[in-house]
Amino acid sequence: MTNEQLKEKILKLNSSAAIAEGKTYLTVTVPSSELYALAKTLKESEDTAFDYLMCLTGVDYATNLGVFYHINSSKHNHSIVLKTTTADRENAEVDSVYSLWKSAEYHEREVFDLLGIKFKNHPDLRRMFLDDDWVGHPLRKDYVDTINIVER
Amino acid sequence: MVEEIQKTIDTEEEYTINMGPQHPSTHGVLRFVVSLKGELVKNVQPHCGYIHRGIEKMCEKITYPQIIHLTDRMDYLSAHINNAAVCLTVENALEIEMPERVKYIRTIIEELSRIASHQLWWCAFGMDLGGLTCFFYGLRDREKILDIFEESTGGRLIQSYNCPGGLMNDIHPNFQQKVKDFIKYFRKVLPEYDQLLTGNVIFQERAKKVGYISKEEAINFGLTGPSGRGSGFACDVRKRAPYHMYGKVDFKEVLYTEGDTLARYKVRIDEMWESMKIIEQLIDNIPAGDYAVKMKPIIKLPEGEYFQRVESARGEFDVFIISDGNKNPYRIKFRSPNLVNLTAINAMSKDHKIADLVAISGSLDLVIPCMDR
Amino acid sequence: MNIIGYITDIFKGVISLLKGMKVTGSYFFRPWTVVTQKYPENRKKLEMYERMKGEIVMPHNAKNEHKCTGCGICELNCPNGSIEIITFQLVSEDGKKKRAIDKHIYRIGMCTFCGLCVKTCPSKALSFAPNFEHAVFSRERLTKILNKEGSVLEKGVEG
Amino acid sequence: MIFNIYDFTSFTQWIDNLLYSNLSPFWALIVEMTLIGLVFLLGYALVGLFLVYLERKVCALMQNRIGPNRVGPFGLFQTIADLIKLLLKELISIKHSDKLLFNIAPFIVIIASFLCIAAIPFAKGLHAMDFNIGVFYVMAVSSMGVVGILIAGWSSNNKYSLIGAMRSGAQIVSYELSVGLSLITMVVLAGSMQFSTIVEAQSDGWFIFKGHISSVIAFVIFMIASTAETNRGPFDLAEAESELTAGFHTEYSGIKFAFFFLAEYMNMFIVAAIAATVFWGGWMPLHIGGLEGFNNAMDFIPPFIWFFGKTFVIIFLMMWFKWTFPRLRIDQLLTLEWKYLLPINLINVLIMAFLVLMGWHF
Repeated sequence: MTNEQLKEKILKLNSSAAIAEGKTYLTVTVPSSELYALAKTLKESEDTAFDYLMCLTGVDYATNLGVFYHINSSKHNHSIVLKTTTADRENAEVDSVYSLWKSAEYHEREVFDLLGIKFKNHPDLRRMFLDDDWVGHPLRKDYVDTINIVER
Repeated sequence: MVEEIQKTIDTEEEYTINMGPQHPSTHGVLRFVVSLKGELVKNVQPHCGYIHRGIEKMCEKITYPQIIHLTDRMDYLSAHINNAAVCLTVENALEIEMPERVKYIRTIIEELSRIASHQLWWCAFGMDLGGLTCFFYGLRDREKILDIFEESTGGRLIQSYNCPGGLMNDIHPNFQQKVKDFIKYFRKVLPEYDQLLTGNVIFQERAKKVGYISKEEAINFGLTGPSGRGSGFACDVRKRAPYHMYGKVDFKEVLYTEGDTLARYKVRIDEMWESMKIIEQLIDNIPAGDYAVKMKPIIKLPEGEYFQRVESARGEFDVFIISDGNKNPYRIKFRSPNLVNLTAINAMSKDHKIADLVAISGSLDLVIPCMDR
Repeated sequence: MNIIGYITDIFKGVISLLKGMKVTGSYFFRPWTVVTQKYPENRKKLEMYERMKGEIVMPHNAKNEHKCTGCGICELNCPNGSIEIITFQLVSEDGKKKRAIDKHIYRIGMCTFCGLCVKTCPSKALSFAPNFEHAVFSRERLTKILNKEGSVLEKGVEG
Repeated sequence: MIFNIYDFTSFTQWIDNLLYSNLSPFWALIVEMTLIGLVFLLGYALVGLFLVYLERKVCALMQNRIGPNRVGPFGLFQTIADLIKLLLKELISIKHSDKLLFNIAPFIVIIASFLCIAAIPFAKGLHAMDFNIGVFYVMAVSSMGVVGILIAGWSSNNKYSLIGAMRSGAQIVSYELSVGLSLITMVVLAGSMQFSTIVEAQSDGWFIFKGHISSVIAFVIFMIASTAETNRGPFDLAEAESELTAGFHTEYSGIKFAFFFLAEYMNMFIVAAIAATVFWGGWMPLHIGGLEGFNNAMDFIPPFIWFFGKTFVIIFLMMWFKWTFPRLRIDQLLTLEWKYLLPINLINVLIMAFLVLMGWHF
């Protein structure tokens, strides 16, 4: 499907989605509560068939936290970007897409580890790279470490 | 932590062992907490982060040309490909068209690093299975590629040859001849690899039907690169989203459908042949021209999100840059193929022997610094 | 079990094993194919590639002059802070004030050989040298001062 | 026969008479045993060290390397330097290990291999003990080594060691069978279990030629099974450094590790010596029935050169296996034994018995 067709299709599925044309991919912004449902339909419907999660990225936008999902269809070879944000920085929570794409398991653990976004229904959400007793989430913009991070 | 895990999985029959962080077959500091029942693997829990350096955090503080020396140190066995990914992202964001010469040289060196990486994988895989001699043959031939790199780029393992806007310097005048000599040599030596390991009945028995993963599962787990193509998942980014010269050269996407360790092995061996084919098509036709375009002294990406996929030696390597218009990225994410490939190891090695776990983790070709970043 | 299959299996297996032994055996009986070198002994004969990134040096000409103007671009571009430049004000004969380097400090222990300092230097004052034997017994010796004692800026290089 | 010029019987007899004429029988026996023990201990250490050097050099050449070349000419003294290093190393004791068993395990392994040498004929008359059940003795004693390995793995309090030891146990118990059966095939041909008789019987042609295809099969099976029994080559599952770090000797250091190491190489030597004796005629020169001139010429080469020459050729073969093949998995190892080697072996014994019965051998 081309980007235009995808745009139409997504607007039909979720009218509240904000769609921005990126350089190559469409970026679909949806509220975190609706993301899972949209992802599920996108994966399961025959003409989109987004069965391959390329990349899952967590971002700290200073005021809110965001998660990007780069998904691709191995059958049709079209890609799309899903984006969601949560304003709650203390208890940020997004639905896990592990049940759709198993490759999300480590991606989500990594995001939880470094950005502190919790994923609901993740089977094994614990720290990925850092120690279990580490305090804070290093990729957040307000993370301070006076010993190891040298500001220039 | 170990005690905790042990308590949850140690039943009367199962027991846990730690494979790693220091273990001969994890090629670095990866730790598997393996619960075994006799010799049968029941559960594998990988623990990463022993060389987590926080490259993504570091990148937020430095400029785009400086990122190159950090991506070098992620997947150090195919460092050039990672660099090219970052450079491509920056160049596409700035909408700069690279000169043909740069594209040619980048493609050739990328394929050379792919061969070098697969060679090292081959010898390490042979060593994992106990064939120590493979290790030296692989390294011997890899040395020839490293020599070519050293002559042109100045670095052997870590070249830092790419930079946003082209290459650091032009190729050495001997480059073309040396590459041609290497290909001639390697076409003669590669069949020896097959005689020594591929055809060997012990190896075949060790690799066949070990670590099976179906195509659907492979896609679901996001297995890319040779590991995914061994299951029949046509995930070669060089074909699916061509970059550099890959859209214009003729090569085959190697696909096997068996989905076992042997298939993943064969994909890599065949990919070496395909890489040589690509290089041969390009090496004689490198067009004259600049080796770099003039860039501004301080590179600032316009505000926005930029995503670039490349095919690294181990799978799909993605760079995702979110820019706020400054000279350094607001957020940069590297999608490491190794980390995603590792996801599947538990499903693959279930109910196999502990020796098979070694073979399976070897066949996924994990590079730990890339995984941990 | 198929008896013929059983026997052919054995023969095929043995032949595949012999093929492997042929490869290793052929190398065993050809000692001239040895590729390793005796390193410290062949030090004199070692030829390094001219572009090899061994260390960063500041080439000086015969009159003990270098090209570094002390602009500090390399210091800015270095991702690890391994370069530090200490400058002072030099008053030339006609009374103009000019910046000149006192010390170009290079910490090879922190250097990652990314080549950005060499690439961005406007007066091409730095270059790579193919020396690779950097092992020393104390960390202090990894800090090097690149400009030689008493060296001055080459004529014609503008800062 | 000319090869009697190299007969050591009179020499050993002379020493024996000398001792018995000057000392009381009890003391003479003690002195004799001590002498033989010392000679063997020295030979054991020397052969072991040389084998380590040889292995490193052989594998280096196969792998396009130079191999040891720093200590002494061609690195000949490298292993001696290694031995000194191992002697000086700290003996690490492990918490929660079974101290007694942990300490005696390396000795059991090394004693088992040491005992085997007693039965090997190095040349005519150069024989510590000419048992009339020599073959049986060697098989019985050599299988004792596995006890040491099992004890080492158990007492180390390390799961890797335990897995290694268990693998080793399973492996040796099953491959013992093939070693035994392939030797029995040759015993059927020789009609004796005494090593001296077996060697003498090969004076007109080695058994590997005499027994047609049947003895060739027995030889191949013996090579495979004995490589497995010495925990070497493609069958080094007990150590399996890429899976179990170092298997049963993970926790050993210093001289205790050296014992395991030395025992492994000596086991290889013993197995090769037995193969050389039983299949290739031991110290017996190459004789072809009927060609008197050729046989006489061959006799001028001293028998111990024949013996060591044959042994080292077989050792080279075993090294060649080790440095070419990948390692088997435990279930494949057992499959190979029980599904391939054992049935073939049993049929082979029958064929050999039939051949001997019909008198079709040479």
